Amino acid sequence: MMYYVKLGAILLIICAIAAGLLAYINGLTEPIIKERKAKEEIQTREALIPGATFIADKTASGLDFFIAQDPQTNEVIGYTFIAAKNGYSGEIQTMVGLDKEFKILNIKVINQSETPGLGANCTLEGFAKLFVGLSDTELLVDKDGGKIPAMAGATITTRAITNSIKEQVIALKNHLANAPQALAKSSEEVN
Amino acid sequence: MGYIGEIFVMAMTAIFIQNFVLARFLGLCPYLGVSKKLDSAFGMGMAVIFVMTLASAFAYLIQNYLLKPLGLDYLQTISFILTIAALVQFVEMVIQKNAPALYKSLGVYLPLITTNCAVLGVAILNTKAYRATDPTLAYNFLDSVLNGFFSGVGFTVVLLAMAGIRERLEFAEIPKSMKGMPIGLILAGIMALAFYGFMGFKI
Amino acid sequence: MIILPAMISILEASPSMINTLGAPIMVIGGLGLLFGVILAIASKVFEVKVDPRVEQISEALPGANCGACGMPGCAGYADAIVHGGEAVNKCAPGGAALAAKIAEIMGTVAGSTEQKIAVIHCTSGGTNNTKWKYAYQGIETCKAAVNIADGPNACSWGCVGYNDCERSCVFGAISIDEHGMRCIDPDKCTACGACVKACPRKLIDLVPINKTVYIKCSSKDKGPIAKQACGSTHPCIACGICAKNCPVNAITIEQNLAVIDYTKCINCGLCATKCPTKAILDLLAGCRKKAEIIAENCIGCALCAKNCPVKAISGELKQLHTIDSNLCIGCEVCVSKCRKQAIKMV
Amino acid sequence: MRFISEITKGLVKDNPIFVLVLGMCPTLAVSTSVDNALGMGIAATFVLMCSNIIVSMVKGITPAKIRIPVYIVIIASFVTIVDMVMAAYEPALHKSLGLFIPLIVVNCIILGRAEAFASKNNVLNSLADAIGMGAGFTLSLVIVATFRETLGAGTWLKMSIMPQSYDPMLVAILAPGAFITLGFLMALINMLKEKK
Repeated sequence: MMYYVKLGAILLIICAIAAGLLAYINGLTEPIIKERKAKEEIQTREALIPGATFIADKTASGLDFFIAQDPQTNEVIGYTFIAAKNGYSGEIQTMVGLDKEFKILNIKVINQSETPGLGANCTLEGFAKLFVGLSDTELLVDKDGGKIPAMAGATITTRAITNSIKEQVIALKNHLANAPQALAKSSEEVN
Repeated sequence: MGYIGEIFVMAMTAIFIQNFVLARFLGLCPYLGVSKKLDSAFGMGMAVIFVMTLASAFAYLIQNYLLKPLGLDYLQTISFILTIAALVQFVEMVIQKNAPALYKSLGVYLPLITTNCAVLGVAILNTKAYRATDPTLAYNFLDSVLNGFFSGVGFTVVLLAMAGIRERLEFAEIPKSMKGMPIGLILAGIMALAFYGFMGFKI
Repeated sequence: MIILPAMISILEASPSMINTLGAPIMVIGGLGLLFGVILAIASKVFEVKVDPRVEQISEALPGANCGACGMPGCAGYADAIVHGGEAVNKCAPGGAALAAKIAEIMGTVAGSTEQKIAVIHCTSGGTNNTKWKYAYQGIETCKAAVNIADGPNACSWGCVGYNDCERSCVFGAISIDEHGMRCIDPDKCTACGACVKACPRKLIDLVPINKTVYIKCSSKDKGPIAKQACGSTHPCIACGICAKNCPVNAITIEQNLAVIDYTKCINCGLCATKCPTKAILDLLAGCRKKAEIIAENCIGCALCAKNCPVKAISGELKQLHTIDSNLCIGCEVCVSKCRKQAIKMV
Repeated sequence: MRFISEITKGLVKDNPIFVLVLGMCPTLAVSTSVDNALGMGIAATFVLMCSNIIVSMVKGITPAKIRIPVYIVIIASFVTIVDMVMAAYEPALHKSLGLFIPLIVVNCIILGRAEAFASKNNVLNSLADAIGMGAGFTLSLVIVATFRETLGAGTWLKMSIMPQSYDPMLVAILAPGAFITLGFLMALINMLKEKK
């Protein structure tokens, strides 16, 4: 009987210590990581549409996006949101900046775990430039009849990013098309 | 397409299209290490199928009934690895008792199933995978177990193919310095290229 | 020691910290306990009854799995000793020292083992001392070469020279000299018998290490054919002179080939001096010492005179005996027979 | 003296990739470019050193029947701690290494060395072995990465060294290329060993 208890106890102690340590360090580091991630998000948003103030908003389908306004004239100059989809080996989150006519100003992949050297090349600006100036209709990989040339050896990653952006742009367009008055209302109270 | 169709799609994907060894390139250490002889390869294959199936099952239970409700997602890796390690230790005892010869020929590669990327890979991918037929539905318990099983079968199919070829390679005329592992690696490279053929399939 | 600081810091930390720590510790700790108990039960259910002596012995064995003991590898031999009651001295590479060690583990008396080494009974097979029937271009192994038209060399009993023996030797005791001949290093050779099995023409056998006279030919052809086929001009032509001259009749001629019976051979090297074709190799040729009787110890029992193969010792009973040095061939038989250690080699 | 011989042993004689054939998954995944290889090598060496030390400290009390779960819990917790700490306090380093940290958990070398070496030797030798193995791993990773990057992308450490007319051989970047590069490198090493 002692043999079972001894084995169970040793494994319990070691796992408990490990879990305790992990939780303790997680407790310390989690807030820092969250706060740093938020700061990073704001920075990337500024980078996408420079010189704009952002107002948070939410589409009917639950996608939260930001309306970029010119600080002086309060006039809408664009939108930004985060599109996410499963790529080759995990979820890829891309932040997208659109102008008023829903043409892509710029994109930035903020979170991905694709294979280094192949899929992971989507974080380079060379890849982001491919998307600039495209409207949602052209947003397809060249193999599927669109304008985006698939990255060498990483078609799945390219297709995942492109489709994720396309879906969100269409969702945003529909939301803003049938809820123009919501746009006006939200801009006062948040400022 | 009904559930049978879903299983068929999952099987084909796991064995051919997204084969864990030759498409995702996970689980290569035992793949190269054990594929010298057919019988030890078969033994390893069975052990990996057993561990992968049970690991997927345990991983699903832990993820959905322990980690998610308590919001402890950062413990995912350690809890999955702990279950896999316990499973491998269990398999090691079973093999040592019932098949000592196989236990000898597997050697260090049996404990290495624990760090076998394929086993942990399938456990983690199951938590993020969506059904092929309608992507909105996430994997339920049965899907995860089946996917684990088929991934194990995929691993074994490729391992046996490799072991079969490498056994014949022993008698081929190979320059002295190429014998053994180097020729095995080049063979694995060519098989990987062949498996790229499956990559583009859409079922 | 890690727990203490962690505990202290938890107590200071805010209560919210405690429940954020509590949950993971319980979850992972619980999993650990669960698996610990399951594995403990499993280890009891799948208990493999291993006799501790088997592990001790297999650790003592050299682990070369050479199979000289006739068992499938060292683990098999260890198992056979403990369960099958196998003799403890069958491990040739380990030799007497290992046999004693195993005996001590097993608590039995170890039989003595005669240390042996491998000897190649052929003087040709090198690059410049082999007559070739045809130029062989095929798989570079003796086993393959001998299958094609009875081997590329003229003598169908001789060495083909593709070094299967050297490749099979686990202990690296066989090396190839500049003429392509194989030489065996007696210190490294553990008489495991791998080369004996590897040689397709069976040219190698195991000879006790203290015997230094070897017949360096295995040709079973008649004299003239052997002489004509042999590339090294040292064939055994079965003339029988060595058999006649051997003081202890240790040599017999079988199928046109002289064979030494090493249980009788007294290492005197006479046969090597008499052999017309120099087919017999004597490692101690020319450096053998002569026997000499020590006056004060000799009691005249004449035992040495009776056993001397060449009758080089003379003297009356109970009188001091003398050895005729030019008759004496230095075989040291008298030295081993004399109970009073009255004879020494000079 | 044993300390140094342990280190040099890991570098050439028992090189984890070319001789022991361990740690294949990260090798193929990461050796597409030299800076990835370096990143992975350093991260893996650090985790290997810590885990070898702890494993050899704990080896006394771990019963044989649960040695794998115990070692793997130690390794996994180390990896997660390193990941969290780096994510919080070293965002820049984490951005480049972040991807490799989860890969380290499934790196066969670490459990391989813990199981084969650290559980049988004292702390000092285990540390030496870890340093040797880590260095050997990083060295061979960089060698493989050099071949793959120059052939596959025409660059070395992101500096383009191939003439403009060279269009990169994509297969070298893909995993089959890694297999074949590794195979030829191993053959080369066997040949060198033969010559000595």
